[in-house]
Amino acid sequence: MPEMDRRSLLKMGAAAIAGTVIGNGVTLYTSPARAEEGGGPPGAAATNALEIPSKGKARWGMVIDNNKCTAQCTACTAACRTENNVPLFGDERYDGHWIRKVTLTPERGGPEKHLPLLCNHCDQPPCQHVCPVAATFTRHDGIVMIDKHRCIGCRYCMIACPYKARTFVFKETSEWTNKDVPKRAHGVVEKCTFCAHLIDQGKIPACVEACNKSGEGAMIFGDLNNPGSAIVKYIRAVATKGIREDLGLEPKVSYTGI
Amino acid sequence: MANIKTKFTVIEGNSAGYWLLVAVLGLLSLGGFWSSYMMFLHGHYMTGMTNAIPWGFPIVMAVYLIGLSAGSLVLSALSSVFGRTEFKPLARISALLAALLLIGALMCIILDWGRPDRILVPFYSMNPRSMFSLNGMLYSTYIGICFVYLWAMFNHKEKLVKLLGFTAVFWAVLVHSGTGAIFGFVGARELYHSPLLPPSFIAAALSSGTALMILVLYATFKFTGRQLDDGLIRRLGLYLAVFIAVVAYLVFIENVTRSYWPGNYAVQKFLLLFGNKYSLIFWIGMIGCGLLFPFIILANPATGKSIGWILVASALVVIGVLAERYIIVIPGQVMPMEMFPGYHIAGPFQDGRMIDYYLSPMEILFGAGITAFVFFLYALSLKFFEMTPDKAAGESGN
Amino acid sequence: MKRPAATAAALLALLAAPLFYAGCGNAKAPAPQLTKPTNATECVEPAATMRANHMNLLRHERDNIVREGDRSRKYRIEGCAQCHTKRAEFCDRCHDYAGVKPECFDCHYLP
Amino acid sequence: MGGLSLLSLVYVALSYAAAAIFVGGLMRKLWGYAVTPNPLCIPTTPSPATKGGVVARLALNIVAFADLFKGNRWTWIGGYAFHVILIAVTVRHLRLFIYPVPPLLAEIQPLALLIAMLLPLPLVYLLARRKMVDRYAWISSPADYGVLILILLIALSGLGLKFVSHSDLVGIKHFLLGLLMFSPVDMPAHPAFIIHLTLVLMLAVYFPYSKLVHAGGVFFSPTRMMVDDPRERRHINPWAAK
Repeated sequence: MPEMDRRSLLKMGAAAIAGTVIGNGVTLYTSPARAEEGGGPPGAAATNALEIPSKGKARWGMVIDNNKCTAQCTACTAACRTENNVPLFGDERYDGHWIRKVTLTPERGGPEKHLPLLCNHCDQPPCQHVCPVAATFTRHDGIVMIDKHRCIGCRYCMIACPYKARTFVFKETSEWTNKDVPKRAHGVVEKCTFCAHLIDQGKIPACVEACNKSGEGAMIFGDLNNPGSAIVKYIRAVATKGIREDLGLEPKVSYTGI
Repeated sequence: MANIKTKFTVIEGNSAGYWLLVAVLGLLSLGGFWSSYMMFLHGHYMTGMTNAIPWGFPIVMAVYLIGLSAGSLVLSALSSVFGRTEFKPLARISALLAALLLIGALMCIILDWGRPDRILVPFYSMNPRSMFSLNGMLYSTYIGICFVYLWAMFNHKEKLVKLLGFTAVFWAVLVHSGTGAIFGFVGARELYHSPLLPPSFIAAALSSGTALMILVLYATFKFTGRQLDDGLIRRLGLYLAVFIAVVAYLVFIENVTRSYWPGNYAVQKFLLLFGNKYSLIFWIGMIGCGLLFPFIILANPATGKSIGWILVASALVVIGVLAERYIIVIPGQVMPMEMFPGYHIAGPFQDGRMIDYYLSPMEILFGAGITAFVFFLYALSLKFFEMTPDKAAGESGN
Repeated sequence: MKRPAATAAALLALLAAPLFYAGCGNAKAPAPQLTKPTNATECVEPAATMRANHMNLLRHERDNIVREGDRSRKYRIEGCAQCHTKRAEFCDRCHDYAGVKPECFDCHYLP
Repeated sequence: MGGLSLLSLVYVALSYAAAAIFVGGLMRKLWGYAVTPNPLCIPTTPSPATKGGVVARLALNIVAFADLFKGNRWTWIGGYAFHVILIAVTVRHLRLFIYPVPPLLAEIQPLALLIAMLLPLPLVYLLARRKMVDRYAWISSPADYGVLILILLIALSGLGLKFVSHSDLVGIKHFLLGLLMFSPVDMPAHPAFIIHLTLVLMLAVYFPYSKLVHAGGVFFSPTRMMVDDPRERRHINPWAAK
């Protein structure tokens, strides 16, 4: 199929860009996990296949080792845009962001940190709490999703989300980059789905796949309920922290090194 | 309590001035509908809203109109519930205005949706935990109560009027607490999260509603050449002064609470001192026009008794409360959310920066259009229904 | 009423206008012409059911797909595309005929 | 029409019969109004003194139901809402009778649906008005209720077709176009559609004999149609003038 060719081509392009980055990338800290496992990136242990437990048993989560994440690498964001048709209008006021790279500069001085931000798929999602029409819901596997067939575009969820994880479709978007996945009409709110359509097929999210393949291997995705999964092993070995855990929303995305 | 018979009639409504007013209001409302249709057709990039400021002027207007509505209705109910018969002449006008203003507010909210064509979705898929859907129910029942209340007044069902008047006051308090809760219950944003928002919404509703009622009453009576007792306006002015004081107290407490905690210095500095245009709107619009100047005017014996000055104070309050609504809705979004304490954050999604909100012509037309539509319906209702008393006189006048 | 006969004639003409518009019975009633798929002879349900109910089937199943993540469902818009490869020669024909504008294709890709 | 099923044959015949009765009956009724002599000049005062004024008043009556508005506002609200919603219902149905569908007509369907689906509300209101207000209950005959109930049933069966049991819309349009072009085709044998169509045909047959002819009668009402100028111009009865 021609669209498949285009997709793999895009991914190859992303890989080529990331390849040059790896050469210049400076790893500021040695990750404890890396030391423990003898230098092999823990993310690489994960294959692109997922073990899908029976319904209601899984609780998908993500750990991002931002010691590995470098400034220039955009593998995850590019892969996400391609996979999910996330629109880029060239106007930062309206661009959609399902996953975005940010730079953290410590106010008291020190090295900069780079990390991707995405929907944290909270166990207690305030966006779902405030949605008047129950368009936002939590799937049986813990993924917080928006039913765009039902969203009325009131944008209350964007007000309630403390992570700025949601964007509104301000304009009509252009063509599909991935025709297997729907794009969206203007007037609805959208956000990261953990690539639920891929998970249902037993694949890992596009950003994680891209990070493993052409990025730094900084993202680990897996089942938080499965004690044998790479992500649970990692969390047990390394101190991780969610963003704004003080709000008590119990995010399923956590970071090391912030 | 002496039963004062008030005769309600329709207004003449045949003068060129009346038809000019109706035509101007009608055209403005068409402009409002056009702008909302454009937003629906092309998307919200036509407005000043962005991904960082998802709620713009339409929400400000919705909250503002709800406030005016609740205030008007409470005044209307004063006559039936608390037996203040001197307010009976206002009962119909203010109940009508309350219903129309809430219809306007509901239109502001719904036409501001990204998908107003999905108006039926809330009827079959509803999340009862959402403050928005709870308010939706409160608003629609409130409009219903207003109309039944009007019907009861028209048909002189005194017992029902009393019961409905009581229900209406209770409901207006609920409606306003609910509206405040839309913002106050959001834990993610420092400038929203406050249990004081519901009561301060009620207080601001009463002050702005009373002020609007003074202006509308005066205008209605003046234009139709009817006799309006000065005592009534003065009494309303007195109420207005009391309501302003309550608002001022709540605003004071809220800001002092926030300012006292060192962790909030950055937020409060932004809002009160260095937020440039927002501080300006806060001090001149909200505090100056909404609270300080009108209170000085009303409390000063020299000006507080003068009808002209009371009208000036009312106009100031009506503007000032709009500024207050703006200050509640907008700066809470402009202020960046603190995701990583101790770090400065930079990223492609306008991260870590103050995002300015610019009022677009589209939104101004939208807000003005819906407001005009409310008064368009008001002007027509006065012509067709026996809303307006022959004369409105206070106790002394009878 | 000055000229009742003329008025009656005018009213009659007004009522009969659709008939003239339709060509006075000389033509057959137009019906949409569909290009049938070549890779299959039967749809997932009998054609009559699909004609009347395809939108309900899709709408019902989309909740299962979106909310439960159950992508094995029988009725999926992606499933339609496997046989009906040209939207303009199948879906659009009837939708245009009946003046129906579905929103599906704003987001879902169907060639 | 050899290839038609029995059901379609029956309904094609019924449809043409109903259309003939509807048009013929209405013509006869209006013809009767038209030729009935007006022996006296009886405009109700105040009435417009010029022809233009009469036209303006008639227009206001048709567009806004002005006389009913002046007479009884509560009845006006129900009646006016009903007729405005009827316009939306017409817009919803017009696409089934016109081929090809004009783009604008297709574009406004969702909006028209939102309005059209409110049709039962004013009908229930008008029914309740007749039943619950003593004065109206006194003067209401079974026919008054009957016609409201009939229209309510049509509305409900139509909404049922839209929201509960969907029928083959393309088949319906094909059938209707066939009727219009006198080359009938089979109708979709869908119970909800058969019920809806039957009720509509009943209304069409009953219409010319009901008070619903007020739609045409408004043009023939002497007190409304006459110019208030008996002093300026002598009124001569058409048959007396001969």
